[in-house]
Amino acid sequence: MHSFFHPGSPHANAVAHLWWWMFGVGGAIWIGVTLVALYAAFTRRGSGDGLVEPPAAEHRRIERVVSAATFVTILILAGFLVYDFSVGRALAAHPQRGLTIDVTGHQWWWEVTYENPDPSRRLVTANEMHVPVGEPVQFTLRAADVIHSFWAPSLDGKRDLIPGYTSSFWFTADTAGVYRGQCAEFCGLEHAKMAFYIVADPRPRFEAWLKAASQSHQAPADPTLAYGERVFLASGCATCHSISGTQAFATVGPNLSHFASRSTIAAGTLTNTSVNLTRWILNPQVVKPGVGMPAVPLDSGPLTALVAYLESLK
Amino acid sequence: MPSVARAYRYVVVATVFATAAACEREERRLNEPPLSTPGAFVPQSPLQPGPTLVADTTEGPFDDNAYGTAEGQKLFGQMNCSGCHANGGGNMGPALMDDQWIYGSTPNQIFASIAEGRPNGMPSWRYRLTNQQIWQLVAYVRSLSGLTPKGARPARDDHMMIKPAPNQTPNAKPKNAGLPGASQRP
Amino acid sequence: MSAPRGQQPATVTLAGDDLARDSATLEALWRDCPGFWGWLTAVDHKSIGKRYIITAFLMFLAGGIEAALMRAQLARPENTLLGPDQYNQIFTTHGTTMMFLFAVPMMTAMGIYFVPLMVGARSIAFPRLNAFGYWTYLVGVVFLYVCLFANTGPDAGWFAYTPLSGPAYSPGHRVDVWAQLVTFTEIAALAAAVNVIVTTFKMRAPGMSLNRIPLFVWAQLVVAFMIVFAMPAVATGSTLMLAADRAVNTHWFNAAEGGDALLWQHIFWFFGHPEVYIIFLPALGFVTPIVETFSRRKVVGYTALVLANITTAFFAFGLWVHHMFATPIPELGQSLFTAASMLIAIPTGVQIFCWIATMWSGRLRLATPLLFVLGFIFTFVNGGITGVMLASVAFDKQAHDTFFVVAHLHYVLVGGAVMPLFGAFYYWFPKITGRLLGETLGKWHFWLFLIGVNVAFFPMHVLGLNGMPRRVYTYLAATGWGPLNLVASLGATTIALSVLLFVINAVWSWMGGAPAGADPWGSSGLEWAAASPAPSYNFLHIPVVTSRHPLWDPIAERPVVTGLSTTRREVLITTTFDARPDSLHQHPDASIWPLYLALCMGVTFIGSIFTPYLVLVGLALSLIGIAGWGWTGTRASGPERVATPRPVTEGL
Amino acid sequence: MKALRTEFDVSELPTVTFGHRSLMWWGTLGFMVIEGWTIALLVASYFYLRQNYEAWPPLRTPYPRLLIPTINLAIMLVSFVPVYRAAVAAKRLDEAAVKRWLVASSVIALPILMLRWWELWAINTRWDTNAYGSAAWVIVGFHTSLLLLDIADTWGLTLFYFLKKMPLKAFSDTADNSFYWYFTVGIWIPIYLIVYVGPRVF
Repeated sequence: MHSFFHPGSPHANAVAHLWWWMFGVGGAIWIGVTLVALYAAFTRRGSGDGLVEPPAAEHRRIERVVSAATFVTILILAGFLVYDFSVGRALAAHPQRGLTIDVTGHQWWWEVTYENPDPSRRLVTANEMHVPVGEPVQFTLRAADVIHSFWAPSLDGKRDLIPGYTSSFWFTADTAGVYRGQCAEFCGLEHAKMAFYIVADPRPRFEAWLKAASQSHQAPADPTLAYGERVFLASGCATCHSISGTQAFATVGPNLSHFASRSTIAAGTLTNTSVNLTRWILNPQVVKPGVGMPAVPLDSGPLTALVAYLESLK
Repeated sequence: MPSVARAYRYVVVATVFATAAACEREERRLNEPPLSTPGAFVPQSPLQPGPTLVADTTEGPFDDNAYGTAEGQKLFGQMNCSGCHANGGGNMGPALMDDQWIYGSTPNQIFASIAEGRPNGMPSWRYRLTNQQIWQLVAYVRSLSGLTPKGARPARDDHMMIKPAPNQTPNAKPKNAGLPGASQRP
Repeated sequence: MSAPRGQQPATVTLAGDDLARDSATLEALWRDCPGFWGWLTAVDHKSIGKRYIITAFLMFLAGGIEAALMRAQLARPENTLLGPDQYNQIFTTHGTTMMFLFAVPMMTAMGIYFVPLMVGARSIAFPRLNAFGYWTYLVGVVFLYVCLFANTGPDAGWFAYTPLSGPAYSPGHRVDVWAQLVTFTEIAALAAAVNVIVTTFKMRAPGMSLNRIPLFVWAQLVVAFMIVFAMPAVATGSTLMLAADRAVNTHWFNAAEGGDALLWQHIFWFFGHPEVYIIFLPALGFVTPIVETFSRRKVVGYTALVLANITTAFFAFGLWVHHMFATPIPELGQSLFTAASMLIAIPTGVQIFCWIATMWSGRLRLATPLLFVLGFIFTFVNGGITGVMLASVAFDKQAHDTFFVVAHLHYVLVGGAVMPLFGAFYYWFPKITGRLLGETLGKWHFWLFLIGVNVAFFPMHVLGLNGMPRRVYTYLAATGWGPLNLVASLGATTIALSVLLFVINAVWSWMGGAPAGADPWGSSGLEWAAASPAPSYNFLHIPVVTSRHPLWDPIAERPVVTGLSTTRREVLITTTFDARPDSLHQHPDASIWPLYLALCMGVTFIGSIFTPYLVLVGLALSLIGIAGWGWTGTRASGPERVATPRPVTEGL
Repeated sequence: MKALRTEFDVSELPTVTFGHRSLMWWGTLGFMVIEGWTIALLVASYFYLRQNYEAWPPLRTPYPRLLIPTINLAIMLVSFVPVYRAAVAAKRLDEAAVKRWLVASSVIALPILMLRWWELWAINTRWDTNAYGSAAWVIVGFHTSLLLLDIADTWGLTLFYFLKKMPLKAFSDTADNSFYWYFTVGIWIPIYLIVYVGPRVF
């Protein structure tokens, strides 16, 4: 779901209501003004060069009509203003601090961190975040390079991520589901391909995901997977990516622990299938020109093993 | 009037040149076949004595490309080159901003230093970075000491300033200390 | 001295041949030199204005072509017509062209051409400054487009947000090109603004007191003041801050060294929002005379319209933060800007109501100019209403930086500025060329344009609310944005077609359209008292104004000013408020220095991108220019009379 | 066409006017407003950046030096005298006096211009050290460009007076030149206080 018209949270709902009101009233005004103008245009036609000098009385009447119209405009605007302020206050109220998720915008992907008092259980992932349904979730937003903007239309308005600033906002997802979001502030070459997903689950399922996601991997027993892991560590992947429980702990690119549990590759650009992954590794620049990831020219043997390994990281 | 016509012709010619230069400098080479390693760099036999000697070339593929050099600048930070080279100032590793070059200052020699690694701690990046990335690093490293065209050098970096921006450093003539260039080899 | 009040002044009986002789003398005195050299040295505000209008219109076509390319790219999901690199250059150039190279210059150009005619002056206040402004603008135009074709087109957006536009994330000279281009257009706009202000204040025809100034001129005057206070902001931001950050490593926007990325947004939008009204108010100035002329009736609520202009200008400077609602700034501040953003709808509403009332109580002739005014009302009101929606912080956080905003701003600017502009073209084309534009083609142009605009931009509202962000070079099929984008692209094609019709119409009519007399529409403004096309000296005799609608005055003999020199370019200076004749001023002859100085500016600013030495060279060269300018300026041909301390016409 | 009636015969109106009655005065005023507004925006940005620091000037950044700027400020204030006298003489149409005082103004402009170089370095922090340095340099630098323009104007005018027979209306130009000088020096006083004295205060 990725639309202002399908609100999935009280915030989005309130804003949608506000807008529908403005849409109704505004639309009426638009049609009204147009009709009046058209009526004047098609009934008051005539030829002849003489000037029209309406008598003083009629002129005063016309001026009264204009002032009345102005007055009505002011009333309507005042109405909008009051309604908007009330909505604004409702949205500004901060709840008791719930779950907090740190989001950092990179060119062109989202780094997601679930803080935990126990550092070993601190969870780092990318481009896909899970939240519990019906609970306020707080987001802390930072930017690593340029300005990005965090926006999931079905859940809430957008917030800019600005270098040197830390901004935060919160919402409560009241319907379970997968919500799509996308960077809304122009951030360079691949601004168009910088999406993310917010998965809203009932508490138990969320807990289960959190538990699974904060576990670090054991060395795979299966020889193919083991080979794949060696390829990952040897052929440069580990220079930028990290996988918990292995020697790879670089932070240049997205964290790939539990990569297989994500639904997309490259910030929502490709669905996460082994075919797409192969394509992506061989030449990312075709899929997402300008992305930081270089082409990794591997032979079919190591490549399949690597893909198998990555797809095994549930 | 003929004089005006001639003036126009000069303008056109100048524009063409500007265009050519600018294209070289401004290109974003996003999706091109991976660049090769310099011919002389690929070891001919396992029995090669001493450090690899590399044929001199005057220019690396990204030397006059602003975008490539900037990518090199990013890699320099991401690969933590500063850990030893301290933003080019030199610390555990040699300084990169001065005109002293232990293993030579030509693109191929720097490529070799990065790709193969060097004694006393410089690791080999051959299997960590693609040739394209190494060439971008070469361009950046050369820009630090003013060996690349000024127009393509990166300006201020959005971090604490430990060094002057490359586009502020004067064009330099390297003293190729240590390793002799291929030209002087017997 | 001027005739004292009360005593009945003499009627000058001018035989035809006297008139012919006088006009010949004046023509010889005021016209630009002939030939190529004459073209380079022209200072006549009409030649300059005409060039400005034509150049700006060519820029409109260029920007349109870029728009067409973008629509072609977005017509279907994951299209590969343009790569991200090309797309970013093109959308940046589109925005920059339309805002800096089409809209503002076009509006100021209309002022440069018509304000002197409408206030009944022989010329504009500072003819050489005026020419200098045009040449500077032309240098900017050429510069941007040469760079675009050299693959050095700016690619950080027409808003160039830091740090993306900063040295660390925009390597090369692309953004430098943008920063310097802005400087050029901003110098040109300021030159035009000062000219319009002084012309309106000091060169109005006798009797044209403040409460008799035509609404077109009021709009231009208000906008000139807005330019004076808005343009320095963008100059400061782009030249003194962004360019400095990129060239000499200052830290205005570098958070790591105490700089601030938001500072740019404040500075830019403090210019950027008034910019919208700088484009839009002159268009409202076009509407009033068209409505008056084609409903055969004086406009309802002259005073209200003037006050609306002025209040709009004031509010316009209090809105900029509503472009920054998504940034971390205090809630309270935001609500204040919400209120201001909604308030500004009131004066605009008043103006719309006044025009409708005028038409309602008039006798309408549905000629093309009036059609465009009706199209303007239909399209612009929509844009105004979405504007009020966007003033709401809560909703803006949803719509900001989406295609909803794209739709809104095009409804406002195309509907609110381009539609009246086309109307103005049809209305004033005779005054510029002496020939009428074709009516039939005009009607086709109008209907196609109206349909095209709405088909192209209305779907974008829905796209934005369905989550499509701005400035994306492509989108995935899964998003379901495909169909509406296709519709929008079809609409864009229709617009292109209609504009093509207009170009054909204009060229064809200029060649051999029906000749128009001095006053083809039976209008009320002073400009129609001059012949069409207006002669280089504008008026044989400076008219004396006795009402707001001089040409509609039911008077037997038209009062005029006599005694202006026929041997030197002499203009009449009047008092600022009630426009009494005060003194005479000798205007400069044709001069090459404006062009020379503009080229020096080019060397200085373009050179600054590459090396500081070129800046020094440019400055040195411009010193010569300033000297030459001053030398030719301090000259008096004919007798000089020094003013006594008290104004001569105090007795009046 | 309609018959014409002479309402005004303006052939005897003056051609040389001073102050708000002359076009050039209005033009000068216009550019003063533009330049003054630009400086106002720069100063606003200076204080906006100041919020990003606890200390001002920032840590390990020295105070600006006061000696040279103060001396130069004094000279600038003194320069009001010849410039003002030139304007007065111009309004009295006294060409000899105008020449005298224009020369005086041109001469006193020289040390101002030369001291400005050291004045820039008296900021005591390079423009590329931090945002504070950038702001200070750009403000003083922009004012320097105004100063250059004005001095060039004065020198040019003086030169013309000795090179050719100047028309009466050149007196009006002289008055406007002084008018612009008041602005250039006047606007420097707040800049001096903010950039050089300010850091010691806030």
